[in-house]
Parts: sequence; structure tokens; C-alpha cells
Amino acid sequence: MEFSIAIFLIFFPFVAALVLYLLGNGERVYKARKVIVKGSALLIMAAAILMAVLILGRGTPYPFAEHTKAVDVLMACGEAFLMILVFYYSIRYKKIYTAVLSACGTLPILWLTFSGAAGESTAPHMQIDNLTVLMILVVGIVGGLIAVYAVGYIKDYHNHHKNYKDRSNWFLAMLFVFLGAMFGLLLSDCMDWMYFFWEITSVCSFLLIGYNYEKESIKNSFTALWMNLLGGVGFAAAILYSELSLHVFTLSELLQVDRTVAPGVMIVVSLLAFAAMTKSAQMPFNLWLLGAMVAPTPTSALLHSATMVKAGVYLLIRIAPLLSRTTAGVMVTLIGGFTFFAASLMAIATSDGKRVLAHSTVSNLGLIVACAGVGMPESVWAGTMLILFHAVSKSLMFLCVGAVENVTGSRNIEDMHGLVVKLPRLAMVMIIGICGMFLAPFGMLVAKWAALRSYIDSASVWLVLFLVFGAASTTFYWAKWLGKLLAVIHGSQATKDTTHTGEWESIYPLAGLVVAMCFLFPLISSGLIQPVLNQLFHEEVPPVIGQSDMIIMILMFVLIALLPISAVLTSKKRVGLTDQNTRSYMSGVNSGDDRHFMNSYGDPQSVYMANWYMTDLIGELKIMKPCLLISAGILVTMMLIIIGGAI
Amino acid sequence: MAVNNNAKKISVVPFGPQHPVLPEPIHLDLVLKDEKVVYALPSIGFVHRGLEKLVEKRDYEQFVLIAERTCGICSFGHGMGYVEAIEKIMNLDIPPRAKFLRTMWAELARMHNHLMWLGLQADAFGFESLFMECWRLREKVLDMLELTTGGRVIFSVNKVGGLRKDVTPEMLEQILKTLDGLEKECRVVTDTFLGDPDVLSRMKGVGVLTPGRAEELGCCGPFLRASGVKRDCRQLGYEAYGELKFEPIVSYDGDCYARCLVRIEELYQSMDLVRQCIAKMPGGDIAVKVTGNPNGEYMVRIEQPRGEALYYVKANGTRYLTRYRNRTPTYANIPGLIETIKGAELADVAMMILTIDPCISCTER
Amino acid sequence: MAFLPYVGRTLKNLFSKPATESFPAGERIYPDRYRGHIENDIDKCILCGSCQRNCPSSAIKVNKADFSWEIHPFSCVQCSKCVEVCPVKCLSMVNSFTEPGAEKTSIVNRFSQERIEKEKEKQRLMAEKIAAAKKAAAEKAAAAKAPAQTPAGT
Amino acid sequence: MSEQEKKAQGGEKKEPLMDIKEIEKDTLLDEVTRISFDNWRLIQICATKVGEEKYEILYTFGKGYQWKNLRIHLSKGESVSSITSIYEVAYLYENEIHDLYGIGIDMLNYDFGGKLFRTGVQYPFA
Amino acid sequence: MKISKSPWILHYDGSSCNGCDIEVLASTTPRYDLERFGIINTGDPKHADVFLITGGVNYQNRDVVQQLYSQMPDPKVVVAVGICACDGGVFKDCYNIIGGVDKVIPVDVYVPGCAARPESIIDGVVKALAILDKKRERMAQGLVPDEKVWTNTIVRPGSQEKQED
Amino acid sequence: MLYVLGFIFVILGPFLGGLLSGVDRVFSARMQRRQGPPLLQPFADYAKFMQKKAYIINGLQTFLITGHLIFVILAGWILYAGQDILLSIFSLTLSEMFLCMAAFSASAPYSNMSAQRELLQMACTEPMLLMIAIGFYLSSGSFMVTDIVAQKTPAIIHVPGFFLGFLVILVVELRKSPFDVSTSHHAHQEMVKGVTTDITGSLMGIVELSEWYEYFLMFSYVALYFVSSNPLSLLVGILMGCLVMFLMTLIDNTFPRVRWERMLSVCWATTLIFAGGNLLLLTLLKMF
Ligand code: SF4
Ligand code: SF4
Ligand code: SF4
Ligand code: SF4
Ligand code: SF4
Ligand code: SF4
Ligand code: SF4
Ligand code: SF4
Repeated sequence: MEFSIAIFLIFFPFVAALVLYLLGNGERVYKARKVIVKGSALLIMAAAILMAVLILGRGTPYPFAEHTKAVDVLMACGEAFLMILVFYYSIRYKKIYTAVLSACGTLPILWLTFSGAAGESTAPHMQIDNLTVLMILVVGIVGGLIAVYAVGYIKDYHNHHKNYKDRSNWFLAMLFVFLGAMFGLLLSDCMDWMYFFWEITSVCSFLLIGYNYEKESIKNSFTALWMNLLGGVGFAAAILYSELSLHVFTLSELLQVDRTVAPGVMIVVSLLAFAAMTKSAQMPFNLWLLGAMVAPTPTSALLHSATMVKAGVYLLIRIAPLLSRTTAGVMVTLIGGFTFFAASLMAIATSDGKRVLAHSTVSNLGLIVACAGVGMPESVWAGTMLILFHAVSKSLMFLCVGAVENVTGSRNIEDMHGLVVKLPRLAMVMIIGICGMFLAPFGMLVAKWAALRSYIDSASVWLVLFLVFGAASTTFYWAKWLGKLLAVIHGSQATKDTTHTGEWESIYPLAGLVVAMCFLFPLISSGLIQPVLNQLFHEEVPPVIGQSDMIIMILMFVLIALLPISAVLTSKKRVGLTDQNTRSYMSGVNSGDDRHFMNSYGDPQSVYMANWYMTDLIGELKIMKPCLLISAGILVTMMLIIIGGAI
Repeated sequence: MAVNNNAKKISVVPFGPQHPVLPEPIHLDLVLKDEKVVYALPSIGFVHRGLEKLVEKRDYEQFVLIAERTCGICSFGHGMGYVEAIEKIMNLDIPPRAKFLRTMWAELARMHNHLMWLGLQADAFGFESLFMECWRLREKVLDMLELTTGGRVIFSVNKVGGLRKDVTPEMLEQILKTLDGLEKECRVVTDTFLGDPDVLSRMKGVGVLTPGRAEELGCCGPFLRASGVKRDCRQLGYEAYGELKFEPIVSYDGDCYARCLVRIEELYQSMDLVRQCIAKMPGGDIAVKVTGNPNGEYMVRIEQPRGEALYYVKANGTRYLTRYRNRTPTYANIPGLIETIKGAELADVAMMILTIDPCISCTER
Repeated sequence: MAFLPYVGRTLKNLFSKPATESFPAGERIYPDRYRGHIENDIDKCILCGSCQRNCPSSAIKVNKADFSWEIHPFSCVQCSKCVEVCPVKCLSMVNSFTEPGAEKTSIVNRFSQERIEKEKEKQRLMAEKIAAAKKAAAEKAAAAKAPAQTPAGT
Repeated sequence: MSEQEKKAQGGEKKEPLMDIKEIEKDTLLDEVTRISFDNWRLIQICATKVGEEKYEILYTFGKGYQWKNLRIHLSKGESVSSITSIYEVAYLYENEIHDLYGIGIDMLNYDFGGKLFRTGVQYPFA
Repeated sequence: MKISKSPWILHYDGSSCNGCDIEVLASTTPRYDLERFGIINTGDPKHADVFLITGGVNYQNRDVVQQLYSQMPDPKVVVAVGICACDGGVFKDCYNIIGGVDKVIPVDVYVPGCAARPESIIDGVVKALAILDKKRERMAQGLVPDEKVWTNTIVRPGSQEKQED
Repeated sequence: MLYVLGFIFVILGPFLGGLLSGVDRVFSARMQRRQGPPLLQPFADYAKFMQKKAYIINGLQTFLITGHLIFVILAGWILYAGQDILLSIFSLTLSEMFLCMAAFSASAPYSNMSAQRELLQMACTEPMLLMIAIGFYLSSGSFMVTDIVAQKTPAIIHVPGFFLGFLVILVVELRKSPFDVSTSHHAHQEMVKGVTTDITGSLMGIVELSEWYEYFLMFSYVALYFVSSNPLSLLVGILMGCLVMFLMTLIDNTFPRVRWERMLSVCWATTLIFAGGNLLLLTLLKMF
């Protein structure tokens, strides 16, 4: 049963992708396409949930696929195909360095597979344990909902952007390919196989980012490609070293290696961590994620929340026990912590909604990465919790920003002033999303609590500092966004909400999911995450959060939940100001309504209230370069120390 | 479709006329980026009464009382400027005692103004207890004024041809005694303005106006002198100033600190001038008899606490004047103010407005 | 936050007596010259109207017909101009301020009844005198005219 | 006028107390430009109504403690060119003159359009 | 506790000459210290109970005065400080002076004086507090706070009106 | 038992907090050589606000202000009920967030600008607030207040740096000069009345009430540094609390209000130096 579901999860998305692609474009196929996408997404979600139920009920990991020579060869062919694809694009757009990177990663792996230099692995190539299940749930559910959202969105997108060639069949197909690859990655235990899926996601994201063939998209897609390929090279190097010198083929074997006996294992770990950090867009590799914004919203949602970047942190969580109290761990925590802090600063200085989301993704991932780097049970608990909350809330936010942009034509946060009045439903959902990102006891704060504790326990002073300062700036940029949404403006400014039902179909479930997760968070902790810890650390990890804390957190949540609810209630009787309301204070020169004042020329002028950005202090232009240099410096130094130390 | 990341980060807000940090109703349209002022435009007229036209309804002798109510702070100076112009037109030579008394009162008024200003300035950067301290000391100056004129802020002692009230030697004695105590107490306060590191952090380098720009914009008073231009109309020697010894006080940084410094020095200078006046106080009459009506025009320049003020009078030989025009220091300083506000932080705007020591009521008349 | 010059003064203030006056509980003594409000010794007033003409604030109304002198304290700016111009020095500036109030009341000083009588009498006499004078003048004129007129009429 | 008054004014026709240069309206900009090249600053501008439908405008310039005045004469309906192109700070004075007298000022840098003083009476001094 | 135990002041300078203004300010400083009566000089009409207004009203600030008055929550009292605020004072004949404050908003207490001295301002405020309590009582009985019906007697000359509206 | 203590806080907190702020006002006045208001003035203010008509700008505001109050109370309850101090701090942050949002919802220029400043203030204090919890954790090995007060030695012995850092941000939390940039008790503020500019009547009363809770909560945080298993230490804690409150009044009266840049740099630098330094030292001690 588990086996067949696993196979289904990997292959079905590819099949769906093929069907969607072959269906072609045009008005006629739209209905059919909708049915197919929704059906497939539902099937995938159902399969993910079923799998979760089975594995969680089982209690122990489920390994499979022991003898797989033929599959190995097939995968090698696949890798070769991907390499050729990269070659094609790099020659076409004259970016030869991508071809070189691709070759550097792929050729050694091909050589390994075909030469058999490393010998035959007898360990099962795939394994499903609690962590896998957790991730499958995230990818399946969030990814599925994004795919549903994409159908309607991409139609709109082409209605608005007539100048782009309509390749939506291809676009949707790529989304499903992406999902398939993610499942493959999660299910694989063998590093060779993982590498194959890893490369698929890299190439897929490249293709998705460059979807509309604009100059900027192409530039950004190549940035994404070379960074991820560079990570791929790190991955390949890790495989090479581990298979050749340690004769370790799978991650679970790697976790068993005693690092006092084989210090070389740290090289593998650090290389894997390096690969993971590129994929998770940690500084100095955060640029690709920021660039991915140029793609249609579903792409960003998919890349930022549930899939691509989560592959990186997933890998880190997997190897977290190995990172605990090691130099590699220090490297990971340093990079993660620094990224958390620096990216959140840059988010403050940004007004483009999607870009804020991008920075915040980078920043949150930094926190997760740091949690993994600490490698203590509490921190892994926190990291996992964060993955969950982040995936759901962030995808919700992306979808909302996309929807708002479709309605109002702008995704600038400043234009969202008074969204509770303009678009109450979307605003409410966005408020849920934002709360999910940073308010107690939602994801961030619960996790921050544990993260703090583990950081102190692991005695990493710098991390505590990064965390407290990063937390402050995180609060700042989320809160000011939230504030913009909550501004109550005159009721006459309400806008007609033209968001499609199709989009609501994914926005509402996601919002519901955020709320449900908050309510059920003690259950999630004990039912989903605690087992992960037990398996990961091979011991019975005591509950991270105490009973009374849970109660208080739930209490806080119940109180907070009233916030969006009250927004709904008031929206029923129109939140917007009417002419009966008292005027707001404007130094006594209000003129008639709440939007205008008498200016010096004696004419009514509209007030305009912008948020703080501190662009001169922490604008991207100001601090991006130094941050990249610092993080690159840390990375290179630490890698050298680790590799030097191990050799 | 790259969104311009800076385009929407600008706020437009009204500042004044009613605003807690503004002692008077001035209005500014502010355009802010975060809280940095990128554009400001003043509007005046919230206090505009039209008193200049009142010369057509009140005779030239009554009008002294109205002229001094142009503003309650340099009320004395306004009255003095007006009567000087009339006296010049009528070719009256007022007695020296009146001249010395006028000078003494003008300097006492300067002291009360500067102490008041120091308090308001402290308030503008949020130093409440310093504000209270300044105003507590100011009460002593007011006591001296009330003792001699009977008014705390509106004195009503000037008239065409001299003064309406004389002072007794005991009063002068009393003034000298009060001055000594006051000077000692003021030191603590002014030392705080000039030495407290946090106060300095608010004022140093804030709102710099270069001497060149200050001249170009026609600034005057302590605002101008803080930018290093040595011009003080008292040097023209009107009333008894010609017989007193003093030098205009200048400072060269052109920032808020320099303006504060100039005013503090002037406070002590005024104390000195009052002492000089009392020491040299001649005896004799305080007024000459005035007959007839003025005919002609004249413009008087005097140095008010806030800068150079002009009084233009055009008379036509009747009891009612043709034109009375008062160009006040603040009027001349507003363009300079706007210049310094641009690029300042919102938190400093109030302070910057204060550093020209604005007096809206005389500006708008 | 190196050296805080002001702390000493603040602490000293804390332990000294507040500078606050106990007004309105304790009475305040005003300086002699304080210009508070105008009072009229109506018995001396001759209702000449000079104060009314010279008041910059139009606070005084002199009503000769009614034998009253009226001041609007809520209009008076205490400039003392009226005191200066009063020919009989019946006006004085008293050094306490007019009580604030909910209404803008005005104060009317009227001649005492007997003075009114006297004035009326005086006026009557004056009027009679004038009338008599007029009459006399008229008679005179008439007398002057009469000779000329009579012949014409006949 | 009584004898006394005449004496008070110092005889019949006394020397003018102020030194004012009367100029033609058209030469205003030339004169002002010359003055500004000579580094004088603008002290004030002030209008006066002198008789029915007749106005004069007095420009005062200063340099150190010295000063000098220019005066132009206008009649109702005439407008005068702004000197804000030479002295940028003249805008307050010129707007004021427009608002109080209704004298048109051409080419102002900041034109408040008659609303610098939002008075109850339009052009109260006119 | 009575509402008059904590009267907060909003001070606005209408068309005053500053004389009364600085006296209002002076009455908050150590020598007179209005805070003895629980009075805070707040700058925010929305927190104020007592509207201290100095100077007369002119055509440009009447909207401001009315706006500020309307932004003060009931119960509230208005104290006109200084002769200018009482009836326009020496400026009552000026072309731009509408008159005293009572021309545009109802005034509860008039404080005469030019300039009104701090003692008389304190006197006036204390008088106003009694009225404030009375208004609160009326409100508690479900009545409108003001006993008198106030009618706006302001005369607007037509000439400028077109531009403004 | 402890829960009961929590509820006692809920009931007594505002009285003690109001009293503290009354004392503060009297002392402030005396420092300015003024007679000052009666001691119970804050209560009169509160009563006044409750009697005033509320001009509510919008419906959302009522809810947000209530949230503000509830979360301050919760923060205090958590502390007194001996629960997790970090959660108490989160709750406190949350309550400030509610106030901020209430200001945002007014959609008025001064409310909005103050809300931005309030957020900035939160960004200034949040690192140190989290550090407070960390400090207690370092000294007692637990976030639970019950464990913190059960220590042999008071926390101050281990974490004096944290305490110093806390004093700095306490100035911000209590809205005292020099860091009263968003809302000030002093009348003349460029932000008018800061975040409360557009809050009227009974809503403003609720804000005042929350402030008292916060006052007392801050007092309690200070005292917590001095409390140990020795019952006498409770007295020391209360004494130090009073002393610190007096210090705050003194600071309030001897500083001008600074600009936001300076506030940010001072707050972050002191957090980094005092708390960070203390943390580093303790970590090093633990390692060797
Ligand atoms: S989402 Fe907006 S920008 Fe994109 S295609 Fe649609 S309308 Fe255009
Ligand atoms: S950012 Fe928005 S408008 Fe631009 S490509 Fe993406 S979805 Fe379209
Ligand atoms: S300069 Fe200011 S203080 Fe002096 S008279 Fe003019 S308005 Fe009054
Ligand atoms: S001036 Fe004197 S005498 Fe004449 S009416 Fe007035 S008060 Fe009476
Ligand atoms: S005071 Fe003299 S001049 Fe004046 S009205 Fe009386 S009698 Fe005539
Ligand atoms: S004191 Fe002045 S204002 Fe008052 S009545 Fe006399 S003349 Fe008029
Ligand atoms: S009467 Fe006095 S206080 Fe009133 S406006 Fe006139 S001068 Fe000012
Ligand atoms: S009453 Fe007198 S002091 Fe007060 S504002 Fe009016 S003129 Fe000035």
C-alpha cells in the first residue's frame, strides 16, 4: 500500500503534466483543463493524507526499493537529459557558465553510476518516515492548492498581458512536474536519486521563472539556475566523497556514521549543507529567490512556500543531528542567523508586496536553517514547526497579493491602504496570513520560543543576538503591512472584488488551514512533530512545550482569532467611514471629509500616509552588497576550516 | 514590470495651525519621506486681522495702543517703533529720560522674550522640566515689567512724544537687585542648553543656514546673526542705544545650536544693557507736548527681540493716517525657515520653526 | 549620556518649596501699577463723553439723556487712555481684574436720583434760559423785522 | 491747519525724511536687477493707496545698515511684474499686495491665487 | 469622581496678539501651575474638555475653530480668554475680524483682560469647571449638554465665499 | 494557588499602577518646582474619560483597544501565575501591537505617523524584551517564573548586564523622555498625542487603564530581578522597584526627547553591549 502510494505520488504528477501539456491552449480546453487540474490536485492531496495516516499509524520508517540497477541507469539518463537541456539554453542565451556548472555536477554522478566505482549499494533507495510524511503533506496540500489557483490565475494573466505568448498548458505542466520531482526528492533516501530530483527542481524553476521570455525574466532565471547548479555541484561532491571514501549511499546510513571514527563525514555534511543553503536561498544565494518574483504569482508561491526552498531546509533537518555542536553546525547557524537578520532588515525598506514576501521567505528560511544548524531536539522541533506554518501562511500571502494585484492593478503595499474597506474578504484572509507569519502564538512566535531556548542551550551567543534583533525587524515590517490593511477609510472607496471563484477555492482552504493549525497546534506538535523528533534523534524526546504553555498559547490564539472575526463582523455592517463619523485629527484644517485638508494655497488636498521604509539606512541598494560579501566570507572561511579540519 | 520601489513612499500631511508644539497658528504643508521633510510650503493668515487698516478709524494717538497689540510679546517694540515714526514725521525731540526708559523696557522685553523662547525651544525638543525652569525665571522679568509699567505683557507706556509713566528710583533699585539673582539662576539653565550632550545632539548641525543664503533670503535677527552675519539694528543708535556700549552677538555655525547660543548671549547682553541704562539714567521730563497732526512719511527700523522690524507711516496732515505698515522679523525669516526645514526630520520641524522665534500675529497682523 | 548637567538642578528643585502661588485659595496682592479695571466716580463725572471718544476699544458708552455712564468690562483693554483724558479725573484704574463670567455683562453708573433731579433742574433751567434767550432773540428779530413788515402787510 | 501744527512740521515744505527713488513701472525689473547685482538684499515691499484708484508700491533694499527705496505708481487695474525672478523671497510680499489691494502681479514663483490671506472682504485695502 | 477633577485643556490661538497666549501658557508653568487642578494642557482636541481660545475669530480660522470644537467629545466647555476672544477687542472694527469667539461657537465663560492675567485665567477655568459638571449631569439625564440653544450668528460676506466653497 | 495570585494581580494591578503613575506625576511636578496634581489624579483622569462621550472613529478601533487591554492583563497574569516569562513578554508585545493597529485603523495622519513610530519603538525594545527572558533563563535554567523566584540567589547576581539593558528600554516602555517619541505624557509633542491621538472617551479610559497595568507590570519585572527563595528578598524587590521608578521620573525630567535614529542606536547598542556582553560572559563561564 505504502509502496503504491509512493509510486503514485511520484509518477502521477508527471502523467498529469503530460496530459495538461498535450491538451494545448485555447478557450475550448479551459474547462477540461480545470477539471483535470482540480482532479489531479485532489488526488494528490488525498494520496498525501492517506500516506500520512498509514505511516504515522505504522510508527516506524518504511524503506523500499532495494535493488534498482535499472532505475539507477534510467535516472542517470534523465540526468544526462537535464544536462543537455541546460546546455541547450546556455548556448542559446550565451551563458556558458551554467553549462560548465551543470557538467561539473552531472558528469561525476554519471561516471559513478556507470563505472560502478563506488560499488553496489544494498540499502533501500527510498524510505518513508515521519519527516517525509510531514513534508509530503506540506507539498501535497499546499502545492495542490497552488495548482488549483494557477488555472484561473494564468488565464487572467494572459488576458492582462497580451504581449506574452500563451503557453499556459506548458506552465501548468511544469507545476505538476515540479510537484512530482518534490515527491521524488522527499521519498528518496539514496543520495544519487535525490540528486536527480534535486536537479529536476533546479531546471524546472529555471524554466518557470523564465516563463514569459522577458529580458528580466531570462536574466533572473539564469541567476536561479547557476546558483542552484552550484548547489548541485556541492551535492555531487558530497555524493562523490561519501560514496568513494565512506561507502555511504543513503542519508540514513550517513546519520549512523560516528563522526569521531570517520571525520570525513563532516565534509559530506558540510557539502550537503552548502547545497541545501543554495536551494533555500540563504545569503549569499538569496538573489535567485528575489529574482523569481518576475514569474507569474503561482510560481513564486510554489517556489517560496511549499516546494523548492523547502527542499533545502528538508535536507538540513534530515542531517540536523549530525550538525549539532560541530563546526559545520556553526557554519549553518551563522549563515542562517545572519540571513534571518539581514533579510528582515531589507524587507523593512521594501514597499513592493511580493518583494517583501520574498525577503521574508529568505529571512524565515534563515531561521529554519539556523534551527537545523543547532541540531538540538528543541530547535529541530521549532524548525519543523516553522516549515509547516511558513509554507501555509506564505503561500496564502502570495495568493492574496496576486489576487489583490488582479483586482486593483497594484501589489504595492502602499496601495493596500484601507484594504479592509476596499476588499474586505481579501483583506481578512491577508490578515490571517500575516498573523500566521508573526503573531503569537502562531507559527513564528511558537517557534521563536523554542528556537530561543535551544539557542541558549547550545550556547551560541551570536545566534541569540541575530534572533532577537531579527525578530524585532520582522515584527516591524509585518506590523506596518498589517497596519496598512487595517486602516479604515471612507466607505465610498470600496472596490468591486473581481477575484475568481477558482482563486477563492484555494485561498479559503489555505486560510482555514492556518486557523486550524493554530487551534490544533498542540495536536500537531504531539502527533506530527514529536514522532519526527523521536525518529530523527533515535530516542524518546520529551515534549518541547509544557502543558501550561500550550494552554496559554491556545488562549492567546483564541483571543487573537477575534481580530479577523471582528473584521468580518464589522465588514458586514460596512467598516468604512460614513459621513457621520467624527473627522480624524488633522491640525484643525480638515476639509469636508477624512481624506483632505486645506493646504497652504487654500485648496483641499488629499492627505497621504506612507509607511516607514528607512531606505536611506537599510535600503537594498545600501546593504545588499555588504551583506552578500559578509555571508560569502563566512561561508568560504567556514568551508575551508571544515574541509581542512577533516582532512 | 518592475515596480519603482521608491515611488509610493511619500506622505503628505498638514502641520498646524493647531498643533501642540506650535505656540502659534502657522500652517505648513509637509511632504515627508519616512519623517524626512522633502517639501514644505507655509501658509499665513490664520491671525490676519487687518489692523493696518485701522489707522483709518482710530486717530494717530489712539493707534499707539493698537500698534502695541500687534503682538503681545514685543508689544513694547511695536509701540515704540510706531511712535518713533510719528515723532520723526512731526519732528519731535523727546526727552533723554524717555529715551533711556524706552531702551530699558525694550531690553527687559528682550529678556522676557528670550527666556520665553528658551523655554519653548526646550519644549520643542521635549525637555519639559527645562521649559518650566525657563518660564519660572521669566516670571521674574515679568515682575519687573509689571512693577514699572503695570502690565505683564502689554505695557501701554508709550505715547507720541514720550512716555505715559515714569519710574521711581526704588523701582530701579529693585530691578538691579532682581537682575543679579536672575543672572545667577539663568546660568544653570543656559549651561544646560549649551552643554548637555543630549540637548546638543538635538541642536548641533540641525537646520544649517549658510551666511550667503541667509542674506539672500533676507533673514534678520538672531536667526541671521547665528549664520555669522553681524547685523543688529540697535547699532543704528536709535533711542538711547547710541549712548550704550555693546557689540552685536554673532555665531558662525548657522545651526539651531548657534541660534540658541546667540539668544543666550543676548539675554546676558540685555541684562548688561539694562544695568547700563539704569546707571546712566538722566532725570527730567518724560514727554513733550504734542500738538497738531503729522504730515509726511517715514520708515523706522528697530531691532525687536526677533530681529529687524520696520514701521512705515504715511500721514496726510489729519488725525487719521494714510498708511501704517509693519514689516516684522518673522515675515522676513519665513523663507529662511522653509529653506532649513527641507531635509529636516519631522521631529525637528517644530524646533526649526522655533529657531526663527516666529511671531505669527505680527507677521499676519 | 556622559555628564548630565541638569540632574543637580532637578534634584534641588525636588527638595525646595514649589514656586507655585496659592491662588485662588490665598489672595494675591497686585502691584500698585497693575492695570485691572476701570471705575468711575460717577458723582464727579460730567458725562462729557471724552472717554468714549478716546477709547480704542469702544468700551464706554456715555448716555447723556439717561444720565448714565456705561462700561463694558468685557470690551475694555485696560489701556488707561480714558483715565488720562477725563477732564475731571473721575475715572480710575483699579488694580484688580474684572471677574470672569458666563455673560458679558456691562456696568451702568447712573447719577444718583437727587443729582438727576438737580441735573434735570439744571437742564430745565438751561433749557428755559436758552428758550428765553431764543425767545428774546426771536423777539428782537421780530422787533427788528416788525417795522418793515407791518407796512408791507398793509 | 493751525499755526502751531505748521511749526511742528518744521515750516512749509521740509526736506523729505526718506530717500525714495521714484521710478517708472516699466523700468522696475531693470532697476531691481541692477540693485541685486550690487548685492543688496530685499527688505520689504509695501503698497499704499494714495487717493481714488491710485496706488504706489515701495520697495526697500538693504546692504549692511544702509538702505534704499524704489517707488512705482500704479492706477487701478494695472498689474506689475513680479520680482521673484530676482529676489525669490519676494513672493510673500507680492502675494500679500495682490490679496490686499487687488493689484495683479505677473509671473510669481509661488502664486497663492488670492488665498494667502483668506479674508472676509476681497481686497480690503483697495 | 466628578468630571471636573480632571479637566484637560485645548488651547488654540485664534487671532490673538500672543499676549493672552503666553499668559495661558504661563499659567501652566511653576508659578501658577494649572496642574494643581488636574489640568493638563493637551494638544489634542479629542482628549480635551476645556477649549481655551484666545483672540478673535477671522475668516480664515473660523473653520479651524469650529472643526476643533466639533472634535471635542461632550461634555465640553469653551473659555474665551482675553478681550479679543470676548468681543474682538481693539480689533473689532478690523475688516477681517468676525468678532469674539461666540460668533462661531458657544462660549461658556468669558475671561476679560488684555492680556488676561494668569490669575484671571485660573479663575475663569475654575468657573468653567462648574459648568462642565452641570453639563455632565444633563448628559446623564439624557439631555443635550448645553442649556442654552446656541445659534450661529455669523455673517458671511459674499465676496470671498465663492472661492472658498 | 498561583492562579489566584494571577487574579489578584488582575484586580490590584491597576490600583497600584495608577498610584505609581500618580506618584510619578507629583514627583515630576516637584522636580519642576511646581506644586503638581493631587496624588490620585490618574484615577480622576480615568473617571473623566469613562464619563466622556466616545467619538469612535471606526468600529474596528473598539475591538483593537480592548485587545490591547486584554493582552496587558494576560501578560501580568502569566507573570503572577508563575508561568512562562517569555510568553508574558510575547503577550506584552502583542498588546502593544493592538494599540498600534488601533492607531493605524484611524487612518489619520498623526495617528498613522505615531503608529509608525510606535512600531519603531517596538523594534527598539523587542530585542531587549526577549533578552530579559533569556537572562532569567540563564540564571535559573527555566522560563517559568515559579522557578525564577525559587532560586537561591536573586537573578541580578547573574545577569546585571541584562538588568542594565532593561533599564534603558524601560524608559521606552514607560514612554518617558528621552525615548517618548511616539506618545508622550508631556503635552507638547510633535506627534500630538501619538497613537492615542484619535482615541476618545471611554476608549481612552481603557488605554489609560492598560497603561497602569503596564506600569505595574514593569515594576514587577524590575522586582523579579531581586527576588529569590529568601522571603526578605521580596522587600528588596519592592524597594528596588520603587527606586527604579524614581529613577525613571528623574530621567524623564533631565532629558530632551531624542530623534528616532538615536533611540534606535542607543537601544540596540545597549542591548548588544549590556545584555549581549553579559550573555557572552556567562556562556564563556559555562564553557570553561
Ligand atoms: S496579475 Fe496584474 S500584472 Fe499580472 S497579468 Fe494580471 S493584471 Fe497584469
Ligand atoms: S509580478 Fe505580478 S504582474 Fe508581474 S509577472 Fe508576476 S504575477 Fe505578473
Ligand atoms: S516679532 Fe513676534 S513677538 Fe515680536 S512683535 Fe512680532 S509677532 Fe510679536
Ligand atoms: S471722561 Fe470722565 S467725566 Fe467725561 S464722561 Fe468720561 S468719566 Fe465722565
Ligand atoms: S473733556 Fe473738554 S474737550 Fe473733551 S468734551 Fe469735555 S469739555 Fe470738551
Ligand atoms: S481703559 Fe482703555 S479700553 Fe478701557 S475703557 Fe478706558 S480707554 Fe477704553
Ligand atoms: S481689546 Fe485688547 S486684548 Fe482685545 S484685541 Fe484689543 S488689544 Fe487685544
Ligand atoms: S486680549 Fe489683548 S493680550 Fe490678549 S490677545 Fe487680545 S490683544 Fe492680545
